[in-house]
Amino acid sequence: MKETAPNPFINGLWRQNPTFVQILGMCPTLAITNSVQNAIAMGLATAFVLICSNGLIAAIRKHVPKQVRIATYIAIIATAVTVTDYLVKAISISVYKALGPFIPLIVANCLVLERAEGFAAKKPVIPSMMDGAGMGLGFAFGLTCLGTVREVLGAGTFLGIHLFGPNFEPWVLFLLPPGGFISLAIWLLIFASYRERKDRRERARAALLTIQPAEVQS
Amino acid sequence: MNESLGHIFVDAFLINNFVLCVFLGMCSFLGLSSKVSTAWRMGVSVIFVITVSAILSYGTNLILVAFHAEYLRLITYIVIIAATVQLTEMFIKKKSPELFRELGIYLPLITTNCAVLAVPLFQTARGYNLLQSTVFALAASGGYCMAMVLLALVRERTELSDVPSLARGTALTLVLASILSMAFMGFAGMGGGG
Amino acid sequence: MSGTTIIEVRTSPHLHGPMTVETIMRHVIYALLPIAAFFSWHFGLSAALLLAVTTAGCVLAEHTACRLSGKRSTVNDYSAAITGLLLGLTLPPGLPLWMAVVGCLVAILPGKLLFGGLGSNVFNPALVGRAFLQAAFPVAVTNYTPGLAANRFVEFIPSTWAVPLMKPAPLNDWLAKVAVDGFTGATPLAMQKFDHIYSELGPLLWGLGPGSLPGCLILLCGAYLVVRGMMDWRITASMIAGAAATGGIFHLVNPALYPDPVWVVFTGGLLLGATFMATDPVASPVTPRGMWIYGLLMGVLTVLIRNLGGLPEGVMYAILFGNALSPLIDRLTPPRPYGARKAQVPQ
Amino acid sequence: MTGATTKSAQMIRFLGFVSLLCGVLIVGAHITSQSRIRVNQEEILRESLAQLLPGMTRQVIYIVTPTGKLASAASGESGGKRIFAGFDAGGKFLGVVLEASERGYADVISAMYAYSPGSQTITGFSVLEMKETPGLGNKIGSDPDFLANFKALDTTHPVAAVKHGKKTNPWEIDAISGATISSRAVGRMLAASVQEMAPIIARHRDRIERGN
Amino acid sequence: MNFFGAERFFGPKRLWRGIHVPEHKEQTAHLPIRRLPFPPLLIVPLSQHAGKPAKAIVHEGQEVVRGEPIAEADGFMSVPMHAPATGRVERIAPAPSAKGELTPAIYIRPYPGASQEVLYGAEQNIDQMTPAQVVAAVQATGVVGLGGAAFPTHVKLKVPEGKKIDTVVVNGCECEPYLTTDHRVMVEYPRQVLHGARIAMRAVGAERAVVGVEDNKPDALAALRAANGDRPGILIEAVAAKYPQGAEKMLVKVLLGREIPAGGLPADVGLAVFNVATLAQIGELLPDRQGLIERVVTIAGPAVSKPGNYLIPLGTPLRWALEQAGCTDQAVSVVLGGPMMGAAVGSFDIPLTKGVTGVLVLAKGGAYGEAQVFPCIHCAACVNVCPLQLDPSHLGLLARKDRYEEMETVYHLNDCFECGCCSYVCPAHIPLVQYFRVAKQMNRERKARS
Amino acid sequence: MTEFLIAGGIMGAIGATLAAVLAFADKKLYVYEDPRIDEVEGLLPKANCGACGCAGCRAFAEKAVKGEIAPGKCTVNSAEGVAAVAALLQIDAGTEERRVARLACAGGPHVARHRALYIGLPTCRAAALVNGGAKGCSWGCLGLGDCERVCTFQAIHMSGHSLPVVNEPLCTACGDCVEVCPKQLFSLHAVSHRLWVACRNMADGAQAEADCEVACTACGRCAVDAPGGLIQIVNNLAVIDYGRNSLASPVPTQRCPTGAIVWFEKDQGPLRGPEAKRITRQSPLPVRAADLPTQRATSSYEGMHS
Ligand SMILES: Cc1cc2nc3c(=O)[nH]c(=O)nc-3n(C[C@H](O)[C@H](O)[C@H](O)COP(=O)(O)O)c2cc1C
Ligand SMILES: Cc1cc2nc3c(=O)[nH]c(=O)nc-3n(C[C@H](O)[C@H](O)[C@H](O)COP(=O)(O)O)c2cc1C
Ligand SMILES: Cc1cc2nc3c(=O)[nH]c(=O)nc-3n(C[C@H](O)[C@H](O)[C@H](O)COP(=O)(O)O)c2cc1C
Ligand SMILES: Cc1cc2nc3c(=O)[nH]c(=O)nc-3n(C[C@H](O)[C@H](O)[C@H](O)CO)c2cc1C
Ligand code: SF4
Ligand code: SF4
Ligand code: SF4
Ligand code: SF4
Ligand code: FES
Repeated sequence: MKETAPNPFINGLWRQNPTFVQILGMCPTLAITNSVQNAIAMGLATAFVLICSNGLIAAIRKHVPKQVRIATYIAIIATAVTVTDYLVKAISISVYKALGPFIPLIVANCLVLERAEGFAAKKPVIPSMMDGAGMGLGFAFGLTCLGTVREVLGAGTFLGIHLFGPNFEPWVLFLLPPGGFISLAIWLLIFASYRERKDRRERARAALLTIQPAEVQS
Repeated sequence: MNESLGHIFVDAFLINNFVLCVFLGMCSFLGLSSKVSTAWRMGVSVIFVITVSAILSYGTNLILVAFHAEYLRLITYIVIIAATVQLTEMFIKKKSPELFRELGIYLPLITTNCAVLAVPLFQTARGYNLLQSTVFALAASGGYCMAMVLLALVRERTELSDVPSLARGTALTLVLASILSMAFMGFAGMGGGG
Repeated sequence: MSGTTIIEVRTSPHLHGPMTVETIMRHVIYALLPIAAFFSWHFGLSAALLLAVTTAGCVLAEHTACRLSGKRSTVNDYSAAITGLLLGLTLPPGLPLWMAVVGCLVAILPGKLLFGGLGSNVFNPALVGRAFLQAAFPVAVTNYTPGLAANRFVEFIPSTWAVPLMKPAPLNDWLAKVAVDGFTGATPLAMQKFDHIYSELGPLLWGLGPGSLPGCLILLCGAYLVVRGMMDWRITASMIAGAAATGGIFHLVNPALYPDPVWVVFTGGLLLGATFMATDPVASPVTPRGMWIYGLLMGVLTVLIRNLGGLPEGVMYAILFGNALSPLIDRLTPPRPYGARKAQVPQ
Repeated sequence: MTGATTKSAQMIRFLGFVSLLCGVLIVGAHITSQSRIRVNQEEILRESLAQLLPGMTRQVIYIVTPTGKLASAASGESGGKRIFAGFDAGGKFLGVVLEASERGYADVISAMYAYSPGSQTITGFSVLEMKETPGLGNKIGSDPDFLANFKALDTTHPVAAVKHGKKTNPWEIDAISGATISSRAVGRMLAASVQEMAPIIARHRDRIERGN
Repeated sequence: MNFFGAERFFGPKRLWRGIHVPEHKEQTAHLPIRRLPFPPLLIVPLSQHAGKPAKAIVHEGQEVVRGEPIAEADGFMSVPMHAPATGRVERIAPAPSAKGELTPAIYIRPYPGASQEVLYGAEQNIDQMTPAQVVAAVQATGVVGLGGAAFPTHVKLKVPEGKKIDTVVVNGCECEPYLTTDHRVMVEYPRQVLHGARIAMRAVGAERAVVGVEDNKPDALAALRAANGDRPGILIEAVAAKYPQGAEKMLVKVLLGREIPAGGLPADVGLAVFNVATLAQIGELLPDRQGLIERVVTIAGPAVSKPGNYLIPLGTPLRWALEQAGCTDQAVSVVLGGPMMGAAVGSFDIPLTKGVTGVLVLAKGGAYGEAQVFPCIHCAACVNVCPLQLDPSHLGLLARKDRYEEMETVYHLNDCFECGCCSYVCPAHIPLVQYFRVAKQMNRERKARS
Repeated sequence: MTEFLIAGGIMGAIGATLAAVLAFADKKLYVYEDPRIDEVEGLLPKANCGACGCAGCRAFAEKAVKGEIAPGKCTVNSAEGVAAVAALLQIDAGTEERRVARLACAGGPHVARHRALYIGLPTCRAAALVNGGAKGCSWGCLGLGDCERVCTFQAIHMSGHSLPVVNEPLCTACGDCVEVCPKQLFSLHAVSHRLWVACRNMADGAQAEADCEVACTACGRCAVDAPGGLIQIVNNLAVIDYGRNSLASPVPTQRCPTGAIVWFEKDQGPLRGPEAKRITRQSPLPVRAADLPTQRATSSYEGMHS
């Protein structure tokens, strides 16, 4: 563990991306990404919750007794989620319908509690909110990536716009549960191959730098 | 709707399996399924927590309805779950330190397992009575446990082979999960028309 | 020679039996060829082309993927060709070729190579490919054209040549031209399930229904492999038995709704599945008792899905489910080692 | 920071206080958003009714009591099946809209349909909620050919879905090819709903058409 | 094909699992046993048996007479050595062994023209001896299991405390391909075999003996039956030829329907099992109080020009034996023992010892390890043939991933007796037995460490 | 307003009840666990290598907190890490001298002969079970890299001459390679043990030299050149008494004719003396043609053992 404190915002957005690196908050990631629009909405809703809950928890972090820590965090998160729930309902019923039962489930989204415990419980309010924003947007980014694959292949559209003309044969699978798994697998494979290539380059460079103890000279 | 108990069970256990068809409890499904023993223990803990909290939430919901305070559902459910989990954790820690050593790290994760929260929410939305709720909770959590164990079994098998380094880890797990989920599509429509 | 002989040391045994993976796989292909020939004869040019494309597609996919990842190509073990042939045999003959190619890629890449190649895959690759296609293009994959069409050797089914990524053109005109009167595009199973119309059983034994394969021929080809000791008959037998028994029970309960056991066994993909796909050694248990349980389970599941589920055919899902369970079955049915029983001292 | 050092009373006070705060916050959000949500919901309802009954500007909602009586929704009665009667700008009765649901391929399909008590035909159909397979079963909500079945679907005979291209009678629904199961579910749903509701509507036809 | 094992109900008693291997016995089965001349230098290792090595009782430069003890047993789990030829002890020094390590040995240079006659020994009357005395007398002969394991025979003759042995099982199966030593011993020395069996019965207090002979050796069966006449107590039974019928666990199961418990001994089910050659040596040596100084070794294989059964003095260097039997220039590999279980040697300077049943010279082609190795395809061929009903398939997969402990605790690795059936049938040519040997060794070492 | 009251009431009640239950449970079910265990574990490298002799890092943390093991026993941890653990527990770090794995063989196939061709599993363990591994020298490295495979820290790599080379900075002295090598060629040594005999061959000089060109021929020169009994010849092999390591210097390597004794110079690896044979051969020696006694060969017995 390197202790260089990275910018919490960038950290969540990329380095510790919740979807692709931490593999957290998988339920909405897989369930709400069969269209880009839903993915973005869900991502933003989660980001909103994260910012609120991180901020609130950071604010009271010094007063929380250890035994009721989790219960307190959960209560605060649940409040933020309920508020979000009403907010979404008030803004657009159709978006609310698409997100279905998954808005209440943001409460149980591992990502939110993980950030509460892992960051907001230890850091001041502003960085915590930054972290919430970074993680939330990183999450939204992940969802959008996934939603793109699924919508483009599964329906031939992007944000509802037809890409391939009316004769496109949609790959229904991508809108179904297996498609969610596969799309995420595709993204992870892409990132893994990118990382592998980078690693290989770095290792090659490191090999040049380290002094190899010479084999018994002949 | 007046669904029969058998139907509720088959539906939540197979057809709309929480994990493979509805995407609930994903994080632990992907994260804790590398060993069968772990998956099984997590599955059983979840069955326990879900069933207890489903019954408790059923009662709570009655109170909330009586006070016309339905908007407090979410927060009360989750707080109940968190408390159930924490009590379970303390209890196991006291009574069986070995089991705690095995389960310790997973127990807190149950709080943030969407499947656990989804059960009370769904049962309320569908208007199940107490018996239906209990069956539903058992079926949903049993389905979770089954999916966990199935995935763990196939993952353990892949451990004996030479998976390309590229796919090792979550990507392979996801591919396995997607094939399992395709296999579960065969159950779709069971109990439906036809 | 004598002065330079290099002595070799190996571990025992110093002899080896005649069987190799490559011969087994080659003979499986031999056993599949008559079925492929029948398929091509029955449905004509399009079917033959479909089989050629799936076989070549799988082999090429494996070869290319191995090469790209810098490994020795593993197509010489013939297993990719089997995957291709079986995938082709489970698809409707008029399937657009581009979809068939997608199926090959899925079967070989995530279905096989991602797990580490031959022997490592948990699920039957051909069925992974087929399940993917069925879920991605459910209409195209269940759209059967009539067999024995008069012009089948001179004309392709138009949907075969659909433009990649695009829908195949509707077949109505073509069907009107070739079809025997009253052709609905439904397989005998679908007609039975949705309309409770039973096709005559006789032609089905010889695979003359739409979307059917010749049951008797498949059994013969399977018997060849069993006799050569290249295939385990226990899975096939128990799967057929499981399906027949379950089908029988359903039939007894409601003969009007559920077909009799012979019909259950000889329609749809059950025999092909039981003979060639459930027996895929890689994805099936190795213990003797495990094989029985595995087969029975898949047979029962096939009929349950057929009779209770939303789909007319359940073999594919049953086998995939069986594949998922086979590690568990292996674990629960270890052979009893010699001497594990308590000593029985006769004194 | 070990367990014994924290006073129980402190814990209780703290959690109680936080919960109280949360409760208050939630109620605040609930109350402030409630009116807006209700407006939204009504808007949606009107839109979907207007879709089924083109030209509709005003609706009256009735509730069928368990005893088979008709009550106005305004009377506070709740729990029974709802009947929406639609009227155009000129106050002319356009027909009623009914809700129905049935188990489809994947899960329950719930839908609304427009029914004309005069001609005893179904004149429109729209899906409220379903989990049918996208691209297949979910065409029951969007496929123009399928929706064309409901221009004037005869209900004097039990409604039923038949395979695509096999429709011969006015009470038959031409199924979507590849989604026969979902189409049949729609058929069953309508048949059952009409069988239940048509007599009630017939009984109270005058009142409904008057709109009070 | 095993159709429900139906074949078990027909013909002679038969092993259910196991395999049919081409026998190749025709090369030597008809050839009478011939003596091999003394080599210029004999190397007698002090450890030719399972158990503690013997202790040399001669010194460098000492003259020894053929048959004279040259090393004494070091405790009960040990046997003495006797001089295989009359000559002079040249030195006592480490010598290469079949295992690859150097082990202490007595080098004896026979006098040129030394006689093959054994002049050493004294008569003793076995009928007067108590079982304990028989055991001691057998130990003094230095006889160990000649079936391959070289386990000291007198240890087996001593009935463990609290056990009772009702039957002596005589193992005349010789199921390994190529080998015909037991076959020739039965044909040429049936009297000694039976005599040895009676001595063994006396020692363990058994009422009966059963001789199991594979039905591919009708002449051996006939010879034994003729020699036995109708004297009661010894039963001579044919069993169907199948590998590894000769393994004692298989033999007692097929002959008597008893299963030796895992990790147990034949004595646990009231049995003692001896190889025919072992008993023949006891029957031959015991009355004259002589020591084991030679044994019959089959020298055969595709690359041997003068195959046969040779009576070789123990300690004969492999090189000498091969020179006498002659190798063709096809030879690439030399194996001590049968092709299924024997060990390849990397040096010709090793001596032939009490446990060597055969020397095979294999030619290029047809040998194991030539074809491409594929991954395990889970074909279950190995599971179907494993005579001990293990799961070699999973064992092999686990071994590949170094999961040795699991192999032992879950998959009964230690029951495997390395018969090689699984490797033989594996279409993927996976060296299963080799994996298992490594795994067993790793487990042993791990246990020793902790 | 009633809504606010109701909500506040319900939530406050629920919160207080739960807190009460938890508080009660906390009293009844509390199990004391030293919080420092977690903190120590957090400071450990989590390699779970077992080099410290404990079953994993958690076990080490438990022992460390109980004072049963010194923080420095974790050789994998960085110096700062060790210091941090020590500071946390307010005890002495108890660092011991770093140890590394040393290989007692230098006979790659370019200098050491094989007497036969081994065909089988490409692991040293498996090869060693087949007639000792087909190498001429039965003590020598089989070169199939079991040690490279087991080293969790990638501290070993097989050189071009199929000999393992230890990358000392990476080696944590976990001992895995020591356990796996079938020829027991690895041992863990303090880095200050710089004089090293890279050979185990116990055959007499001539045989040793015939088997391997860099074998210790037991000529005894190093023993003579080393002060105070530092080196002795035991069983045809030079043996260093590390109890007298303070006497060690590169001197004993100077006259070694085969270069079997070497001096580890920091960052330069093992160095041979100037008298050591220069071996320029890169390719493997041919497997010694097996003089398999064929039919035509006359007795080749004479002189089999010199
Ligand atoms: C992945 C998948 C999804 C399906 N979804 C639906 C569906 O939503 N609605 C439906 O009626 N049938 C669905 N089916 C069932 C088949 O398409 C079924 O064969 C079809 O309904 C029969 O209609 P047909 O006779 O017009 O082909 C689905 C099948 C698959 C494989
Ligand atoms: C460690 C060990 C101990 C044995 N102890 C006895 C014994 O006490 N009594 C006995 O009759 N046989 C004993 N045996 C002999 C075995 O039963 C068996 O006959 C011998 O190992 C040779 O069998 P094999 O050639 O099938 O491997 C022992 C064998 C081993 C390996
Ligand atoms: C796989 C296997 C095959 C064996 N085959 C024979 C055989 O053919 N003949 C034989 O006498 N012993 C054979 N043995 C050894 C016997 O198990 C048993 O050790 C022997 O008969 C005991 O007699 P002994 O101690 O006198 O040698 C075999 C052992 C094994 C493990
Ligand atoms: C009897 C037998 C049946 C087989 N069945 C299949 C099959 O159904 N699908 C398939 O992809 N490969 C099949 N194979 C080929 C091979 O085992 C398969 O490609 C492996 O799963 C690849 O690892 C079969 C091979 C044999 C010997
Ligand atoms: S596992 Fe052992 S006992 Fe079984 S067949 Fe293989 S070598 Fe023989
Ligand atoms: S015989 Fe070989 S390929 Fe077949 S299961 Fe056994 S180890 Fe695997
Ligand atoms: S040092 Fe040992 S383990 Fe390493 S390659 Fe040499 S023989 Fe193998
Ligand atoms: S395996 Fe050997 S080289 Fe690698 S770290 Fe452990 S002791 Fe060092
Ligand atoms: S988001 Fe559902 S379990 Fe993590």
